[in-house]
Amino acid sequence: MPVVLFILLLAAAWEAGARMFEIPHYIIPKLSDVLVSMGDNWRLLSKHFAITLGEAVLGLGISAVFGVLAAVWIESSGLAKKTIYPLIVTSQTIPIIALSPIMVMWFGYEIWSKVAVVILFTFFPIAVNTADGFRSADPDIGELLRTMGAGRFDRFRKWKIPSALPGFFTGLKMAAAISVGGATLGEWLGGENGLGMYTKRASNMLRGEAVFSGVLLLSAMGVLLFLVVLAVERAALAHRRNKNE
Amino acid sequence: MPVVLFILLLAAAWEAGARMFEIPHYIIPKLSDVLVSMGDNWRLLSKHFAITLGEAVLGLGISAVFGVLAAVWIESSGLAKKTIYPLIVTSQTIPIIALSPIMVMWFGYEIWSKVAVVILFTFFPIAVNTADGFRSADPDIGELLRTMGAGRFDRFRKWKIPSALPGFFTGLKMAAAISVGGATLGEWLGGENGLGMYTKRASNMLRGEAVFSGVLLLSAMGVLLFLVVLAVERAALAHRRNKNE
Amino acid sequence: GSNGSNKGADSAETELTVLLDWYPNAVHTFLYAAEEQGYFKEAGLKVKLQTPADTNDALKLVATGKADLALSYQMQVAISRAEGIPIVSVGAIVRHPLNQLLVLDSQAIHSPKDLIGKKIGYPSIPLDEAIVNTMVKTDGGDPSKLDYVDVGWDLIPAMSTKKVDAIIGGYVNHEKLLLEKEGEKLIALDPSKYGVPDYYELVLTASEDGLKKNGAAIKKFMEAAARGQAYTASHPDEALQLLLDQQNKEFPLDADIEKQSLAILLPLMDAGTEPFGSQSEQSWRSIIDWLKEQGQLTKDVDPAEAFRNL
Amino acid sequence: MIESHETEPPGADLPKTSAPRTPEQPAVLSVRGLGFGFAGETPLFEKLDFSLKQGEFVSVLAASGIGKTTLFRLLSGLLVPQAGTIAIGEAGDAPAAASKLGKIGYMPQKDCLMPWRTVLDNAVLGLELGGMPKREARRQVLKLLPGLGLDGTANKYPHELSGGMRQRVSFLRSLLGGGELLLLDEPFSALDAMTRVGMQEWLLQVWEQHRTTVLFITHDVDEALLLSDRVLVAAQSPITSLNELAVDLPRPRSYEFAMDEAFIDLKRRLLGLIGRGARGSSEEAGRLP
Amino acid sequence: MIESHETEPPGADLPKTSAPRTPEQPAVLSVRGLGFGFAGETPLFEKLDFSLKQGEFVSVLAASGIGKTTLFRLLSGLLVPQAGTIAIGEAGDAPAAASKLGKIGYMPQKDCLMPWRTVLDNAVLGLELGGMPKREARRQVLKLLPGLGLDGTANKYPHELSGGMRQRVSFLRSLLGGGELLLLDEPFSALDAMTRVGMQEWLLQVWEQHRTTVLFITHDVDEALLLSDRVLVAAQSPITSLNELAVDLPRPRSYEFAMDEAFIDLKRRLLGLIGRGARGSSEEAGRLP
Ligand SMILES: Nc1ncnc2c1ncn2[C@@H]1O[C@H](COP(=O)(O)OP(=O)(O)OP(=O)(O)O)[C@@H](O)[C@H]1O
Ligand SMILES: Nc1ncnc2c1ncn2[C@@H]1O[C@H](COP(=O)(O)OP(=O)(O)OP(=O)(O)O)[C@@H](O)[C@H]1O
Ligand SMILES: [Mg+2]
Ligand SMILES: [Mg+2]
Repeated sequence: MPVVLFILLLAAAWEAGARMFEIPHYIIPKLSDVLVSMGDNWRLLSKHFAITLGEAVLGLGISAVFGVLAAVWIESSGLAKKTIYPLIVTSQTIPIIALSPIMVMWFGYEIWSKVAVVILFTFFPIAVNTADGFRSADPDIGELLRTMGAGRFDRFRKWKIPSALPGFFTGLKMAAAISVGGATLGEWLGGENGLGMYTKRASNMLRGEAVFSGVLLLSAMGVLLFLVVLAVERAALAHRRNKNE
Repeated sequence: MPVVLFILLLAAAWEAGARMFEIPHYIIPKLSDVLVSMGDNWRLLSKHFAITLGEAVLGLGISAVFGVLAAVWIESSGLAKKTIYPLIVTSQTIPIIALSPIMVMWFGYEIWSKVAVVILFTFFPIAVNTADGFRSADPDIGELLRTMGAGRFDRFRKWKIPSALPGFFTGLKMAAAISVGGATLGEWLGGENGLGMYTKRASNMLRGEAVFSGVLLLSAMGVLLFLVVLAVERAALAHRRNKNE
Repeated sequence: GSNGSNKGADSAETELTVLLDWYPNAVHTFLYAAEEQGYFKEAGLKVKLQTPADTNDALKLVATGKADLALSYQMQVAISRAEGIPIVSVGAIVRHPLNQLLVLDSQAIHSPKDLIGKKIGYPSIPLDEAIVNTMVKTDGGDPSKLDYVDVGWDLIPAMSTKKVDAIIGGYVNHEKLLLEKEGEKLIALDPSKYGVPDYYELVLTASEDGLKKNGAAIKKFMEAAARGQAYTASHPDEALQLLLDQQNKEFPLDADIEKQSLAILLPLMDAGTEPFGSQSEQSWRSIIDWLKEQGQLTKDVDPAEAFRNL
Repeated sequence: MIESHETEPPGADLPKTSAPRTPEQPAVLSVRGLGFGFAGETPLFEKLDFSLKQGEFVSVLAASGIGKTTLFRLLSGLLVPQAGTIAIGEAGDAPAAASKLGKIGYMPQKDCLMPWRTVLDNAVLGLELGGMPKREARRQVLKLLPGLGLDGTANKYPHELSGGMRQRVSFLRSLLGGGELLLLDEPFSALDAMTRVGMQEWLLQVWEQHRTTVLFITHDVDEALLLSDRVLVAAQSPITSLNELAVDLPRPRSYEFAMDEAFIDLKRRLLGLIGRGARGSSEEAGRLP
Repeated sequence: MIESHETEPPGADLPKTSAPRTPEQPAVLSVRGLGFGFAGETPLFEKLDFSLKQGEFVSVLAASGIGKTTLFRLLSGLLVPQAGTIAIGEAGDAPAAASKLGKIGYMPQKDCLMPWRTVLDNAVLGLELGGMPKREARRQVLKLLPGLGLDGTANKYPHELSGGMRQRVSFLRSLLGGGELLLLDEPFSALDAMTRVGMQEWLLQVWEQHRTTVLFITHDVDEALLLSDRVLVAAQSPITSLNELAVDLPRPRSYEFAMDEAFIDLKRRLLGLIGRGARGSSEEAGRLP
């Protein structure tokens, strides 16, 4: 409830601010105009919404799988830790847009170039947080498992994985929030569809209302994905003592 | 050492790959050409490097301070948790590029618009990881402190903060890696200086070697910042049992 | 790869991927007209239009054979060739500068030399600086006293929020129209009137290899495009409607603006007695010379090799 | 408010006993009608009454899992009673739950050492919270470590200690925390007999010097008898009352007395009080697969 | 390889004793010339020799902090000896350190329960690792819980248990882990006397049924005497040898015997062996600030 109230408050502040300060509508439109524009273009927007959501979810899913695999690899091999980890870090430091021709060359203008950008955005937080989760595992439990004859695989399954779960979810939550930004950027690198494209074109047309309906929907999508992950986390960690209150 | 070896290996692979597959130099130039171009423009590059580094470090510093403050606020107040946290999450889901006019309107073309983008990029991982670090604090120690008459402040200082330190560093490491990307994007929103600007102009002039020298330096800067944070983390958590081996 | 023939049901059709310079707008009407009127099909072509992130990407993709044709700029083609990117212009689409210096009418700026001491916004393209420098110099001002601000992507907000006094990089058929629609009065200063050679704003490019392999198809493409342009010139409203209909499925264009835009464009695209798209060596020589003079070319470029009249 | 279930210990007037206890001693802790149970569980306490007098040393003996630790958490204010009142301090009726915190030295059953602090810094915690400068606090604690068999461990981290050493650090920390009431939850369970005796003597010294009131959970009948003025026994669950045994042995006591007639008699009575409180019993022992 | 420090227990031929032990019994564990110390510390073990025979129940008594837990971690293969050999199993000379893991049931001193698993799922761990289907393993363990006084706790999480209950879950888990050698590190230290007796009887049943060899750390002299065939005592640090007391009492034993002459005599001898091993001593007790 307080969240809803808070959102309403923000909305009111926006509307009032836009009216009071007379900001050009193509920079910050009035919220009411945005909502009207959203209503007018409802069908188009929902089509683009679905496309961007698809890119984000696909990229997020792939990142989750490979992020965890990378974390596992880092955790289990000293060499991987010394090679993969720096590589992952470096991948984050590269300005993607500078390499857009390469992205397009490799992944084309279809959905895969967008998914690739989403992966580049979301892989990192998942891998790093999961790897740190593995490291935070209680060594005493690991020792106990060794005395019971548990091999590497069993120790991973029964000790490292449950221990890394909270870290994994922290990473996945962050990834969910930024995945939409990745998809948007991917669409900007080239494409015909999606809310990112919609906002880009609207922005080139100085249609502030259209830009902001796109931005609002993108934002809502990010929050939505975040909440989905949050719900899964709640369920998965329901019985952890200091997670979820 | 293995890291250095690994980097040399990657460099060799780049050079060899570019030669063998006859990749056009305007898509991926040969590493040797990039290094030559870097040497030729050394003074210019180092000037731009310093500027971008300044933006990244300033943004990172501000993010660290406010990210931690936000995490503290989230941790200590139920209302903040219900309002600030969603706000932070939402801030990540907004496609910055779509709102670049606003950024420029508010922060101008000076350093502050770049710092603002860096903050937008780096605030989130710091705040979320620190907040999750707070939550992972052992409740039994908290109880013990309460029985000793420790107030909220003392409990924070002596229990929550040490417990959140590993999470904070996880977040800061991630933030360090992506801060450079933020500064680059910020420079693309407008400005005269910095490596991001350098690469963008080089890209507009179709100078592949110059683009890649910019990208390499940006990447190196990100890795450098990451390593600095890593060193601080190592020092701060030296005696933690399952951190750092 | 997209060149080569389509092995599908209609094996006679040659598939061509064409990268636009920007998202579809009035300047592309001739392409949509050719498509919708069936001219491409009649020429045995299957044309796929794509919007890339920017034209630099487009040039590189054409050069590597990932696409067959790209709309680009004459100056960009010259620079590409200097950088060793094997790109050839196969047709001049817009024959005169659209990129003009835009100034708010209220600023009391009537000619380029009035810009001394003012802030000029430009979009991270060093060429734009060269254009303004030449204009000011020709007008009798000292270019070294100009104050440039790189405004990145956002030209219009930069001016409307008074961060800059003038912008270069905006098009008279787009940025100017949009700003005027917002009620601003604007003056546009044409570079070709102030010392910059009159150049082709938009050209269609192919790669050297592509031209060798696919020359025939590209020639057919140009012919079909010429028919599209002819149709557009004679039926501007109907032709524009074809574009709008196509685009409204993806993104609603502003019909008003596009209509005005097309009205501005049509005379600038008209090759007169020459066939649509034809280019003169003179134009290429003068722009290359100017670029060299401005220090924008790292290597000499042979004007004769930069273009091909099919 | 003041109650006296206790008979005057005959040893009270012995010269070595520095804290004479009379029936007029005020109640430092009084529990009235206490009721508590964890959500969804059968209650652990129902209408429980008991009180401690100033300076008393009282042990609690009861089966594992019956609620001793929970009682301590209630007394220290970490849990809030569902019924009844817990009053601490002379003014037996005033304080609310929160105000209990900090008046009490609590040694929890788990050692709860901070893994990021050395032995010294863990032990120093209470003094630090009390506002003593860190350097001074460290200096004082450093002098105490040898007495606890912890010499040379000052700069070790908890995971480098043995179980019994961790327990002693935790014990020291709780003593230094101050407070008029000391709640010790099985403080010596991980110690061997010799070390345990050392700790017991140490504890008695502190108790006599500072006249702290001590409530002491133990499973060791001898230990309870050796240390306490009274032993409280909880025999059934939920706990509705505590059976009480006054230990009227002279002080100072030592394990030499353990063979004495009086001691053995008390021990027999105590064992009688305990009854068969344990939940587990050998008869029910299942078969291992 | 086979050694016999042990004299034949006279009760070995009593009908109830299901595991008769003879001097010919093979050594299931033999330690030769063991040397170990933590980096930068004085060594804990030097040239230590001892061995356990198949089916023996041996207790270890020693001061806190002397190295008992470390010895267990060495025996279980978690730590690697700096000198000497540790051989487990009949073929006393073959196996390397790694192969010890899994042949041993180890109950660590800390409970080490997995906080994300219920009591049932914690207890089931060993069976699960052994490859038993989860459902079947749960069913079997569920039947054992009441015998340990843990009925009704199957679906609780460790932080909802009392200290003694956690210890019992850990105990059950280690028993179910299997292995020919059971290492128990103070398994009953958090239990009251009654529950403890129940657990001891339970343990003895298991031991007699399965003829497991048990090495048992305790600080309780009575417990050691009641359970063991032999008691090993480490009196000095570093540990260079273990003093040994053969407990030649008939089985089954019970605390009723604790007042018997033979028992009291053994106890006196055992206390004599222990000597003054504790590091702490009351004389050194400092003053509290
Ligand atoms: N990981 C470690 N690093 C350094 N020193 C250690 C480590 N573990 C134990 N020690 C030291 O080794 C010694 C023996 O410890 P150990 O745990 O074996 O004692 P213990 O006999 O089991 O004692 P207790 O009865 O108190 O459990 C102690 O002095 C302890 O400080
Ligand atoms: N946080 C909790 N949530 C639910 N039940 C709990 C919780 N803490 C304790 N219990 C239950 O309350 C009962 C009493 O626990 P408590 O820790 O007070 O026992 P205890 O008397 O201290 O036992 P021990 O001697 O074994 O330490 C137990 O049955 C336990 O399962
Ligand atoms: Mg307890
Ligand atoms: Mg131990």
